[in-house]
Amino acid sequence: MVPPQYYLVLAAAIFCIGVFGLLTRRNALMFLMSVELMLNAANINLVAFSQYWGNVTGQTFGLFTMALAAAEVAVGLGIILVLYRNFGGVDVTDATTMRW
Amino acid sequence: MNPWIAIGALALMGVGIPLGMMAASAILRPSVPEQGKSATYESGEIPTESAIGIQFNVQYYMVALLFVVFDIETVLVFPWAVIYSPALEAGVPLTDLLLPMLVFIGVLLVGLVWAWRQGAVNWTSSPRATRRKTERQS
Amino acid sequence: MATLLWGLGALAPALLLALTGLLVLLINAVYPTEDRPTLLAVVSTVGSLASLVAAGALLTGVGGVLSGPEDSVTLYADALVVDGMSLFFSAVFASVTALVVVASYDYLAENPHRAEFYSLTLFAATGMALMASANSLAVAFVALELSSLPSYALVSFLKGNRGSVEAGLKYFLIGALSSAVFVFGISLVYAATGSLLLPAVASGLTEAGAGLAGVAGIGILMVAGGFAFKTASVPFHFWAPEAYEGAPAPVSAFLSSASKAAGFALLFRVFVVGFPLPGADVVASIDWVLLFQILAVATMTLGNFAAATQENVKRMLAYSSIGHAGYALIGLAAWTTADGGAVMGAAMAHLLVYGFMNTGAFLFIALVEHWEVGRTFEDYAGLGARAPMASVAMSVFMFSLAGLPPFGGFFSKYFLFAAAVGAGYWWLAAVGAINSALSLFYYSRVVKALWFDEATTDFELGATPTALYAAVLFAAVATLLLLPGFGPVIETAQAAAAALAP
Amino acid sequence: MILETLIGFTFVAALAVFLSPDEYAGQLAFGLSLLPVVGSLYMWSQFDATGNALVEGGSLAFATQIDWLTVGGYTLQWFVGLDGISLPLIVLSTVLTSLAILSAWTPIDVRQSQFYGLMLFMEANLIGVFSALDFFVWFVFWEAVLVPMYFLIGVWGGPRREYAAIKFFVYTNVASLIMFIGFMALVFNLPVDSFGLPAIAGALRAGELGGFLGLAPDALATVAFAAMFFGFAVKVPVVPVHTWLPDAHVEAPTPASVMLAGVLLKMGTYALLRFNFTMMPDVAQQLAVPIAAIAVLSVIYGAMLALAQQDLKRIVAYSSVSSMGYVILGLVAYTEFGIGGATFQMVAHGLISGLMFMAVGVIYNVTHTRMLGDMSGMADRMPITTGILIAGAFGYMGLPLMAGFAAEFFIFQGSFTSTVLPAAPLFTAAAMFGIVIVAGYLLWAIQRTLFGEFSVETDYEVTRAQFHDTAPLAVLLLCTIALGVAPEVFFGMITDAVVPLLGGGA
Amino acid sequence: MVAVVTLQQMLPETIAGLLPFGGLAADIVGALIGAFLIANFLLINTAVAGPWAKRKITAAFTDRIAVNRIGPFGLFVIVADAVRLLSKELIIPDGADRPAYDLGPLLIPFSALLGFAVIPMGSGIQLADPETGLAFAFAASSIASLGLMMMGYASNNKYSLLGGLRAVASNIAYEIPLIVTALSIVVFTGTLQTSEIVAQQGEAFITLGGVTIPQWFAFVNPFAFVLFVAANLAEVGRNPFDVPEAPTEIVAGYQTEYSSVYFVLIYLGEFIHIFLGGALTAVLFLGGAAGPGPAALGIVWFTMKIWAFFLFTQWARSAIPRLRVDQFIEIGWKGMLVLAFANLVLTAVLVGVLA
Repeated sequence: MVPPQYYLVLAAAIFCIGVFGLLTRRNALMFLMSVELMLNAANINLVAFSQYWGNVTGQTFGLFTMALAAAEVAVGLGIILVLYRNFGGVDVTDATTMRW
Repeated sequence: MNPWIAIGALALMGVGIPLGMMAASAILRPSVPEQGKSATYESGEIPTESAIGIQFNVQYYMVALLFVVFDIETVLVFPWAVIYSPALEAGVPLTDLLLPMLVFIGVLLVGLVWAWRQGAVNWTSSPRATRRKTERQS
Repeated sequence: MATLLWGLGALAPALLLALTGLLVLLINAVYPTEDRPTLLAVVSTVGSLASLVAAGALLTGVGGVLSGPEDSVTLYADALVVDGMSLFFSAVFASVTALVVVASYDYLAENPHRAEFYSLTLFAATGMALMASANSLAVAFVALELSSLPSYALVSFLKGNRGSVEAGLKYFLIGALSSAVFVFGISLVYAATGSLLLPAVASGLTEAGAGLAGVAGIGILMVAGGFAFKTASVPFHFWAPEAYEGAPAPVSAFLSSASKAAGFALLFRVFVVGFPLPGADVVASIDWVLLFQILAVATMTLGNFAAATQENVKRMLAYSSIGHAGYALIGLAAWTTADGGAVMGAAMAHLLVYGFMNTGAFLFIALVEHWEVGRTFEDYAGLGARAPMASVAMSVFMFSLAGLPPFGGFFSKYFLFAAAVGAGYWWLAAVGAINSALSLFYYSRVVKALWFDEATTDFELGATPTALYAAVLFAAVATLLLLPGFGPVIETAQAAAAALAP
Repeated sequence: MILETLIGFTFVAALAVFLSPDEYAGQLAFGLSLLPVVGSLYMWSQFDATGNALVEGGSLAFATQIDWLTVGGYTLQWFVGLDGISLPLIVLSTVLTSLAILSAWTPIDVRQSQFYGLMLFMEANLIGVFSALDFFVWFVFWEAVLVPMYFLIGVWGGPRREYAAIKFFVYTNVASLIMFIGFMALVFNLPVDSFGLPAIAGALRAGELGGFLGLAPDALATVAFAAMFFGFAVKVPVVPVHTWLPDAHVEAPTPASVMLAGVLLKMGTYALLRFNFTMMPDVAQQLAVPIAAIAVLSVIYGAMLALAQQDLKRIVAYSSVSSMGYVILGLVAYTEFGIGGATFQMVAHGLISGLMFMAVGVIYNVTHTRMLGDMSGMADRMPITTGILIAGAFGYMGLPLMAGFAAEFFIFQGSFTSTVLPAAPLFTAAAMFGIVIVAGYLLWAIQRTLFGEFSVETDYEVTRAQFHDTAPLAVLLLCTIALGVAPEVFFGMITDAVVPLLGGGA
Repeated sequence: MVAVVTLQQMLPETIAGLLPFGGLAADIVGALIGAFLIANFLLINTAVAGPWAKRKITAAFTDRIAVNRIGPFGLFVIVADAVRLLSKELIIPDGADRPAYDLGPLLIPFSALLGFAVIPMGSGIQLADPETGLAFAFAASSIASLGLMMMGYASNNKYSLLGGLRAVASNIAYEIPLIVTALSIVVFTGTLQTSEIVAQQGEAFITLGGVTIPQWFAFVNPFAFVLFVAANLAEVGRNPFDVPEAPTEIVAGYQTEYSSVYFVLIYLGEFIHIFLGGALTAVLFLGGAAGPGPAALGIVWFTMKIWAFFLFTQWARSAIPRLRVDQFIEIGWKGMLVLAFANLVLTAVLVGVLA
């Protein structure tokens, strides 16, 4: 059986990829995808350690995480849609009517 | 043996066979590049601008959102459906098994009814159609 | 069956909110075309008030669910816990929701999507109520999202308004990021302890997940990050000014009061119950008291200094709410296993008072936006002569936020700082006091603009929006009455907080 | 219950006036403000307290004590009551408030309802300040007095009103904060379970103070005393923290400066007496010399500054700084006549300075100037006003048969015979020198403005003041003379309340 | 019951048993051979169905005589067509989004084939029997909609784009009723393991006059059966639900711009998809490979069942007019979805009350 540390490393790597994409991409959709990546990294941990500890808590929570991720995307797409309508683009740095 | 080995093998076939057919056709087929042959089909007219990035009916987006909601909900129903009868046989009281799922589906149905009445699943809302509807009601 | 219904009874505050939200949706489904403002508003208000009553009743032992604020029951395989703390916060959420709903009756005067607004607000409130009674990290995350997702939609509710959309986008981006961090932290904690139930997590940490101690530490840090977003404190605070400024003012009120309080409710419970401080038997944990001391000082100082430099009243309030998050963080920063109840209860009480005064302040902004007067201090000049009652209310809020007698804010701040001193962290109290003194400067700017300055342009206010006015005045009266009536509040809060400590 | 009724009624009256239409606000406010006057006079007639409220053995009048809330082992109470020191000040506040309201009819011509509402709101809080015996009740009222004054100056004040209002607000709030911290440092190290002032005073006088942060009890007591003294000194005010006062007075509308000089300054000295000099007599006696020095400095310096002013209002303002100096000198003397006279001076000066500001205001209403150079010979046109003004000035100078004379006589007698104050005669003599200066500048100012032949640059006919302008002046003058003729009416109960203090010292 | 119950040897194991060597190598080789056999079995079915049977059936419906020149009953037209199509020139339209344009046709047969991995075909022919068989089958079969979308988008043709969008819309609209209906069966079985599901249908349901009717879920819950078949029609995009292609509206939708081998692949994929739909119907409702006679005949019965479903689709294609797209979507969301949920809840309640 694969030792749990490997899963941790894998998850951490995916998470970092997500963070990287999040920091480098200015396209809102890319941002969403990066966030999905981070959430899935969490899912990997949850499922892997659900097997490691021998209880299904992690797997169940993984399901919930997926559901919420999808819901988040649904809301996010809605917001990005109105963003496109108002600013004519999906570049997050376009929207600067207020100063940071 | 681990079933996934076999499944992987079939996946391999699923990729290999089409690739083989492509290869065969690549050997057989001629290639006669010709002006206008590669124009996209628009009923024989000269194609207008590219099709990529044209705007289409927003209803597709609505439907997609609805799908996200209900697909997720299906994911959550799956485990319930699987353990339902085993749990019954294990002697779990029916209410504890059934009521939560009924509540869950009920909430979803409220959402669906709302979306329905808001016209999220009405494909066309052309004035003519609505007028016909009203005439039918009257 | 019995357990199920009994659980429903114990969760009445949350369930009432949820049912009201569904009811609003159904009403809108019955009348999809014409909007029924009064019907919807009345239903939503009644629902949130019912939830408030339910919370109060349970808290005082009616229904036999709880014997008092120090009692607690767990439901549904310990995933949920109903105790004094959760009910206390449920009361806060319910009252803020009621205020916001009443106020938005006028604010949304010609908005066709009234029903969506109300239902989203109520669902968000439901999520908050669940956050307050989450006893498992899974429930915590789900409830947090349930309160966040409607909030994203609410912030960008004015589809045509660029400011609102931009605010919604930024709020959503930071929110999505922080929720990802949060859930990854949870997964790490689960990796180290093998459970998501807070008590089990605590014992798991004490038994040490072998070589996974460091993992647990990182996980706890990430969870703290998620909370930092929800409570708009450093380092995930920078969405707050944008979101509060761009959002419709009632939504800003809702977020900056209820949402923040919900974040703190969960924060308190998770860290006190779930993450024991490193000690003799605890191997895998971090000294989060130190962490929150740093965060508290940074948050309150940053918030106050930034607020002092603002020209836009709404933005000033946004930064000041960051500062108040810093004050509330003292509840954890001065936590001691011996007598953490006093300081944490004081923080809870402060959040309650803050719920009224800050909501009222933002609702006054809503009133001004309704009159389309303007957003900067200059635009507020001369309002005192034109709308005396509302301006008196706003002055009350400002002085109370600054912590001056004779308003509720004075007592809540005083007891918070006094409790910090009592816990031995007198320097935290000192920093807080200095910050409050500084905050008086920018709060009094609003009062000065309202009463002293002459209007630059001769403008006329439109008709008086009754519901909005009523909400503002009610918040002001509550802020005043919370001074003489502070006794039960602080006593309940401290009893509940003390019961929380392991 | 009569105190609660009084305070509650005044709050309600404030709200009613605030909501009333501007036209009738003045009359309504005056009418409503008469009831507190009646109430306070009734309390005076029924007064039966003996001894000092904060010293064991004293009995209270009209006291109520209700538990409010209990936090962290401390019980907060609604605890009010009167003794011989607080009653005269309450009478003073009520009387002065209603007269100030009357005097506001002419000058205040915008947003009247808000103005009078604030005046009544302030009156309610003043009654609270002088009757509260629980620290938090007292502090809430104490701070709540500042808010209406802030608005009164900032909204209805003169050209530089915002500067004056904010300066006043910041000075007094910072002072309150420092005082608050000092007092908390004391309470948290005392074996008390409530914030009741008698309990705290008893514990402090019994020397049960503990150490804090490595400070020895004595050192802590000294620090706290200093902090509280500073906090109250700003309110009094004494040199060198007096600089907010002239600005506030000059910018404030006449009724507001009447209240400010007549009552608000007394809050500072009252608090000094109640907290510093009652609770920590030995510390006070250790620090007697510097305090007395500050007092004399205020007397002389204030008088000097007054001498240098051109603006009548500034003159009166600085003169009140110097008069407050007498009060502190009397307090620090720690003799029956010293403290008693100081308390009596609070009342007397309240009446007289109110009278002066009001008279100046009346003249200003007519001439729209307060500059010495701009007017002369007012006596021709406004005989009554000028007559009263002159009488008031003599009261200031301590002319016999006037309240001022009685007060200053008591103070000097007390401080001269002081045992705790080294070189008491020296300080007394120095302070007496202040009187000469007062006489000097007042006579000079009066001579320049009121006599000589009439000249004011106005484009209209200067006429006599209206009746409702001169009436309050007359009333105040009568009160002053009455107190001067028969000081016992107050001095008896004051000394009765002061004597117990002296036992506790040294 | 949730525990993994392997009723019989899987096909790869059988083959691996025949191999001279053992171990992991044997497993892998056996799996490959088994997969190859099953893939070819499906290819043959499709080859018969696509170029020949389809035409014959349509002709029969329209009272014509279709292909009858080459070979007996014109059976060799299959070969002819294959050669003809493969040797056609491949025309890539201007501005095609290249990798997507090529991947789409690959994905469709891939997804359909993959779905068969868990289908028990009787006589011990089943490639794999994981615990999550049913879920896997649905998952694999819905990869296709991704391919359709890619094709529609990458062709740079407005008809194709519309076709692709419609395809996705139809898939997502009818996938939920499909799965929810399947779940109503899972509520009976309590497992997702296909072999287990089939095995449970072997038991006797009722006996009418000496004839023992097996507990096929088509008999137990005919309502679900009807729903499932209808949703399945939409999933495989046949009349009356062939809105995505709709040759007369949007000239074959997403496949407008595809020719030569790509066209073959798409065609192949669609037919395998039909068979997969049939297979799922059989497994869930028609007792899998069960039938009279010895169990060795299972594969025959299975083939007959999936062909029956194929015939049904063809009959529908010729007999029923196509829906308008708006009717199509609205039926999906307002009709099928609600009915599917009603069915699920009803089933659960009945099972709970009866049990």
